[in-house]
Amino acid sequence: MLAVLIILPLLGALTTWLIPSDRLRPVALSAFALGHLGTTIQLLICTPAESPGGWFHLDALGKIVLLSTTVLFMFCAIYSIGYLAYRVERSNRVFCSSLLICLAAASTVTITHHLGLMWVALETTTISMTPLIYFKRNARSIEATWKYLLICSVGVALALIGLYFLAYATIVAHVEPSLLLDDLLSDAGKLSSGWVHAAFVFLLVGFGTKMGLAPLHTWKPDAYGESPGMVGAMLAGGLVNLAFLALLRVYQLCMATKEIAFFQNALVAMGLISMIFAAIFMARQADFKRMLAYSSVEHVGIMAVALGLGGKAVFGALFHIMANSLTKGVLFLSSGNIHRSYNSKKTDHVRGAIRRLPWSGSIFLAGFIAITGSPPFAPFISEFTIVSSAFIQGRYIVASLFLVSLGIIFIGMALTVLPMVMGDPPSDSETTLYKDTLWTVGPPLSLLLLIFLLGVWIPAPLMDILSEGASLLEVKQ
Amino acid sequence: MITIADQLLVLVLLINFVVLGTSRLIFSIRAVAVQGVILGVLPALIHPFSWHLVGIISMILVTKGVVIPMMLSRAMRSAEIKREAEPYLGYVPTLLLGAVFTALSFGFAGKLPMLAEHQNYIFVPASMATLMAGFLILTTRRKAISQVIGYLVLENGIFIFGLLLADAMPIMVEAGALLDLLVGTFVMGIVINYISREFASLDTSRLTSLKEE
Amino acid sequence: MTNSIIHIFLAILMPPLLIGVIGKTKALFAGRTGAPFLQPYYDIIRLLHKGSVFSSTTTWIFRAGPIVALASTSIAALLIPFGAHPSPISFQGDMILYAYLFALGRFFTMAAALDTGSSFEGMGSAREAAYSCLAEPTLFFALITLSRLSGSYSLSPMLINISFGIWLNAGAALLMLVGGMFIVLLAENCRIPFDDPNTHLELTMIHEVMVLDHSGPALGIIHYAASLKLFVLGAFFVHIALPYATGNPYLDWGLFIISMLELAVVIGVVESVMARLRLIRVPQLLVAATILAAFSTLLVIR
Amino acid sequence: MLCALQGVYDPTVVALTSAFFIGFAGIPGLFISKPGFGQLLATVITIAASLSGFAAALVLLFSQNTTTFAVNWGLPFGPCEISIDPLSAFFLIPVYLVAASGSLFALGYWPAREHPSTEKSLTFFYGILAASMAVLLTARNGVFFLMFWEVMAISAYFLVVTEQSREDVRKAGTVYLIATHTGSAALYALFSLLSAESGSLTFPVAGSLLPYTPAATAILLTAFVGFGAKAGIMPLHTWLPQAHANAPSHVSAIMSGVMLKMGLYGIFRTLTFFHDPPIIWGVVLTVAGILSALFGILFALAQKDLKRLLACSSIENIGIITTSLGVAMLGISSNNRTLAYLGMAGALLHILNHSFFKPLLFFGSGVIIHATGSRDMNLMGGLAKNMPRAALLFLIGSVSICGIPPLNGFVSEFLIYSGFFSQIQASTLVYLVLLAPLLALVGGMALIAFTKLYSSIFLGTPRSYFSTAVHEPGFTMLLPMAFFALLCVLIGLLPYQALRFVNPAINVFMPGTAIPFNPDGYGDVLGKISLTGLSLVALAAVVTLFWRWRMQRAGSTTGSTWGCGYQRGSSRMQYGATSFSELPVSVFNGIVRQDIKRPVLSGLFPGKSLCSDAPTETFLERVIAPLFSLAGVSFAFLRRLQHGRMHVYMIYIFATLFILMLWAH
Repeated sequence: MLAVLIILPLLGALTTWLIPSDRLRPVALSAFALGHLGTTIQLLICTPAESPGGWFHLDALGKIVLLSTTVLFMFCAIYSIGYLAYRVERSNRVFCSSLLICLAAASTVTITHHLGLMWVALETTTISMTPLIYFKRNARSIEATWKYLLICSVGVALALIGLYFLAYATIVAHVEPSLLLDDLLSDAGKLSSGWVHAAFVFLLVGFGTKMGLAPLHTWKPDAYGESPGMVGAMLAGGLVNLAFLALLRVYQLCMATKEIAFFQNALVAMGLISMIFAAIFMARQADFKRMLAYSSVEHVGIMAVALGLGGKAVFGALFHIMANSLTKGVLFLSSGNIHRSYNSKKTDHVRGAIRRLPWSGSIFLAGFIAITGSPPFAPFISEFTIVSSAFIQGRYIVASLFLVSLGIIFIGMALTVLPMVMGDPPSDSETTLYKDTLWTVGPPLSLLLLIFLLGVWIPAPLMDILSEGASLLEVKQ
Repeated sequence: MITIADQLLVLVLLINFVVLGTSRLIFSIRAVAVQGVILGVLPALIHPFSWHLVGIISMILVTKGVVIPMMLSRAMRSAEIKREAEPYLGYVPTLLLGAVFTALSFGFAGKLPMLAEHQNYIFVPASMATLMAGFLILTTRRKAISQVIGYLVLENGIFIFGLLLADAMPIMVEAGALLDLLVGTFVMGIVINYISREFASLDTSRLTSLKEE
Repeated sequence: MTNSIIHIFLAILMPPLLIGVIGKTKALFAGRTGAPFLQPYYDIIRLLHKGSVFSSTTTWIFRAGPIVALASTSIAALLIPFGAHPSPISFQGDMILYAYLFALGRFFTMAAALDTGSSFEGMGSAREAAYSCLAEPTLFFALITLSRLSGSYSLSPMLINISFGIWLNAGAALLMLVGGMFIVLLAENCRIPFDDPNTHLELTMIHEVMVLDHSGPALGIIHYAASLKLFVLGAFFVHIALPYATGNPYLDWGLFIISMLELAVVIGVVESVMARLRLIRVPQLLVAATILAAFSTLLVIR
Repeated sequence: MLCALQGVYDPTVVALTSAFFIGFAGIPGLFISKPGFGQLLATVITIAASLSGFAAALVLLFSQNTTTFAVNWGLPFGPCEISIDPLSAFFLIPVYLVAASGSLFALGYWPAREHPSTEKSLTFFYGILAASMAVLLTARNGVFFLMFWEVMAISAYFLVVTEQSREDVRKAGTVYLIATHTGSAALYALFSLLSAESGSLTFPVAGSLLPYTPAATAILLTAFVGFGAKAGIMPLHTWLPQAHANAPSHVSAIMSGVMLKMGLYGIFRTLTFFHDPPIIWGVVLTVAGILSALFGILFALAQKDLKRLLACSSIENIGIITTSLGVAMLGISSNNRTLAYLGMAGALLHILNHSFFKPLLFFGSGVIIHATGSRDMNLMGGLAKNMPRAALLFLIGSVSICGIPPLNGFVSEFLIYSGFFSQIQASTLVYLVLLAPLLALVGGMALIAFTKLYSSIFLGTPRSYFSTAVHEPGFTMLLPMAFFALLCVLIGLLPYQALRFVNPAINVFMPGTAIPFNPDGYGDVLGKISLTGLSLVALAAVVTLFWRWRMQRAGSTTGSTWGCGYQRGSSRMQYGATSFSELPVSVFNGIVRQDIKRPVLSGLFPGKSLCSDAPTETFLERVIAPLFSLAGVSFAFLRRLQHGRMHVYMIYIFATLFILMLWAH
């Protein structure tokens, strides 16, 4: 059953590659996305046992990431029907196929317990996203693609050497050499601390680069800024979570080796640095897609801080995976619409979006309110959990820095977003073909409703999964 | 056999310095190709024979020895460049840094506990030193091609370490990892060609329009 | 009851007399015979019999000005004790009402002046606003000092409490208070050196310029209210400065009347020997008064 | 009728249901395309729901026992408790009253026919704002509270930017949103700290927390910043004048009359959690309060925009309330029940008063803006002739807000003064009395500010052409004003009755005895105030009759204002708003300024030239703006880290690797 999660998108990739019509392909993409979502839900309801050999196991952490990825993917796919209708000038064959390959790889990351395989799948997602970033085929997008590819590749390569260190540590410790998570967890106590430490550092830097923790985030603004809105959504809401899942696995290992304190502190430090960086870069941002990229840096920072804090904050981190990816979907999809309508992503040109695009503009504004942690949206729940946990643990400095950077980020983002959406559109702005339609507005709107719903009510089954995930990451003294 | 492997690793280290010290791109490309071929042969020396192994080795030899060098030289020709004109850091300092990093690598490896049978060989330091050499090339060179070369060297460093792990890594995963790295390099080659078409140059200092004002 | 009736009787009848005494004093200083003491009464009665002229720009606010000014001052007159006799209405905190009643009158007087749309009257009310605002804290410092000395915060006990004994104990404080309060008394009643009730040179006036457009009965009411205000504030001042008391109720009434007349004479003397201050000096003098009063407060509460 | 209601329904449920209806009153309108009907429907629903909610609030205010509902919601923050104790019920009163009257006012002020593009969102968010305030008062769980707090803050933002086509409106909205969100960040910390102290996010039981711990200080500090920013206590007030000035007037009314009070409610509520508050808390509140009052009124004095003046005066009034609360805390700390009672009663009654006269004045400003289309007082004048009824109602508001007898503002200030003076015999607390002259100064300046406001708008002759065509507003606009004016007069004349509404809320602060401090002693005093107030009215009537009689005898004529001999006087020569306050403002030069740009005239026949003036916002311009530009410069410097050169990005990665390696070993 788990295999379906991988095979179905691969099949989809093949199908979309074979479909000749540009118009039909996004529909097929959506169909496969729906199928994937259905399979996921089916798997969440009755989860299969661990596969023989322990290579595949859908545990609670995987479920959270899988669910948020597939939901976001589904809405992005539906959005692509409307979006690609505006980009008829070029074939979307590679676009659709790459997306589905990426989905297959992403599913693999979430269900595997073999760290090596996880790494392979993660690198596959990196590579499969490359053509998507280059979708616009201009000088800027090639530059972004180049930076994305090289920096992420180097980062992920460092993660690979981290994994090698880990594997070597098992050899040195004379236990069964393995990169299976469960084996490592059970043997963790015996591993040599020197190698393990080195491994953790390399893994943190490697996956941190992929995730975009500052100062390893440098590819993010370029890649998010130059790729189409829905690709940005997938990058910020999907790929980031996969890297975070990888970090969660490392975290599990750290707990088992009792070397958690260093890793936690490093996470808190890098998380806070990311938030502060994001705060600095978001103020007076002239390009709203780059602003969203920095917002993504901020939110991976939040997740890192939460994970580093431990305790109840871990629950917040897990919920934030979901909240962040869905909210990023809202923001990137609606910003994509605004971009299409104004044919510019400069905040100087985009004015009065609510007047010009009542739906997209309002959704974008609501998304901004949501992402900055205002109730009644889901990110509020996670962010508040994290802050309160920090205070309860008595880590006042961390909590204050956290709040201060949230405050600066809000100011910076408000000063960028509010002029964009409020007021009257400039009279001299370019007229474009774009109009809000059900296909382009429906997906972000649905995502918005979803984060609203999660902001006021977390369904019991989801709550169970989250609590189970949090218990997996509970530091036992 | 493993002793021969050790000798070959010394060669790999020397190639690092060659790449660090040369300004002619075509020379670097060939040097890295040679490095790739040497590394491709190494598994045969330390692992027992299997058909998987043959497959992997031939894959490595074909991609690292032939495909990637060809792609890079084509990009080089189409962009009409021959040498790395003005690196961010001169060749002599780069070489010196390379030497320092190599020394550090030996120090780093000495600090970590080794398996007894690996104790006398230079796998770990060679891996680290190659990694660092790759890093140096990535950070000091201006041309996109040089950066790909840097990435290749970095990847070779990782590969050396992977040789120690024959038992831990299932061959499938090992192959998958390798494939990914190769595909990555391959895609980079494609992107390089796009860059040279778009900018008529492979100078990455041109690729700085995406920044904060 | 008798005392209350005398109190109301005095409050109604006596105020214009003070104006008359001041006028007479000033005349004597100037070497003139001067108008009779009762001249202000004649003036008011004459004005009440005159017809009125209303500016076409004004509204009912213009007419409400004199009425409210008179009504609020009259109520204030019921709150203040005269001489050694408690006031008809007295309760804890009545001095706050006392202070704020003047504010009520001021609000309407200023509004009435501004209602005419004349730039001169606007100027007058702007000045009135600024100066009376600066005078406000002085009054409150005085109230604090008195209330600390007497232990009560109602006007009647706190003012009747002042005696020569207290002067002996807290002489410095009371002296400063007298100084400060005298300045406020002059400022609030628009006397020299703050204002000159006799000139009609608009640029230098405050109160007089505000009532330029009132005529007939309205002007009569205003004059009467102004004299009542002098009387009421004067009674407050007289309590501090001249705390005579005999114990005999009728003698005390007499003493009170004499003290008030003394005050009128003093004001007349001051007006005769001093010149009007330049307008920009006025705030400085008022702040000086506040500082005096504040010092006296600090002396008694430390 | 109230009792019957109590028998059948639980009043808490009624209050919440009313809030629900108010919140969704604007929704039908979103789907009704015919302009006006949706607005009318929303008004009807709001008024009906407000009346029932008001009744429920009254029942709850006077009921002895409080019902608590524990709702099991789907969020991981413990059970969500909802209850309305007398303190909440007290704050609910203005919520419902102002919501209903504002909604009625909007019918005339912002009719759908004239504002088709903005009316719908305005009506919708207005309902949301009112409802969220009602709900947050019932919250007993930190997160539930925060949620509605944010809903309130954000809906207020959308109300402020109703006229978003205008640049200054957008700017005001942005500043507001930033300020409120910064405050919310402090509240995140507050509720986190509270939950760390008490173990759950449910509000701690009154008097259950220890005050002498560092955590308690942090709690109070965050509460002060978070709630103080909403209430507009100095120096957290910067958003307030612009936001209130630029919102539609009925929105300003509910923001100023009610929303600011939510900040105060937060401070009140936080204080109930502690027993034995230390002296320093009272001192801090008192000092912050009196400074707010002084600077607030000083800023008000310098304004020429009528709504900004009103907004600054809100800062002043909030300052007075905070001072009084500080006095009450000092009373509680020193176990002085009289002081505590007087401070608390003064604070709460002033809250009630301010939520009556401030909406009245903002409604009035709405009437003025509706009629003239401007907010600049320097351009107005003479409106009283064209709209006598509105002028009368506005006058009542102006007199009330100055704290002048016989209206309601005086009563609360009287209680506060009584608090100061009640400690005249004490040894340390006597220094409290030094606040009296300061408050008197505040009162004096308020008098100038509101004389200026009232006179320059309603009196004299029109200074600009548009003021001549104005007319009396319709009854939908006059009725709400008249309602609040009536309340002001009633409280002013019958203060003892007003105090009965305040006493139950004071109970919350002084638990232990059922009726803590029977204000019998003050019943007498307040009775005397009633007496003097009534006799003042009677005396004024007598004088009026007397004058009438004299005038009938002597006759009267009409002429023009005496121009002191000058024949060509124009309405522009009148003392305007700026010139009226020039002298008092110049006394405080440095703290606040009216920057007057005078033209330089030369030659015998100088040509046309312009004289302009603008009040300066000292704090915003001297502190906040430089801070922001400093941050901007330093951020711009740091932003160079993202320079686009990839080889340096690589160095970042390896540097991180090295640093972490060094840290790890």
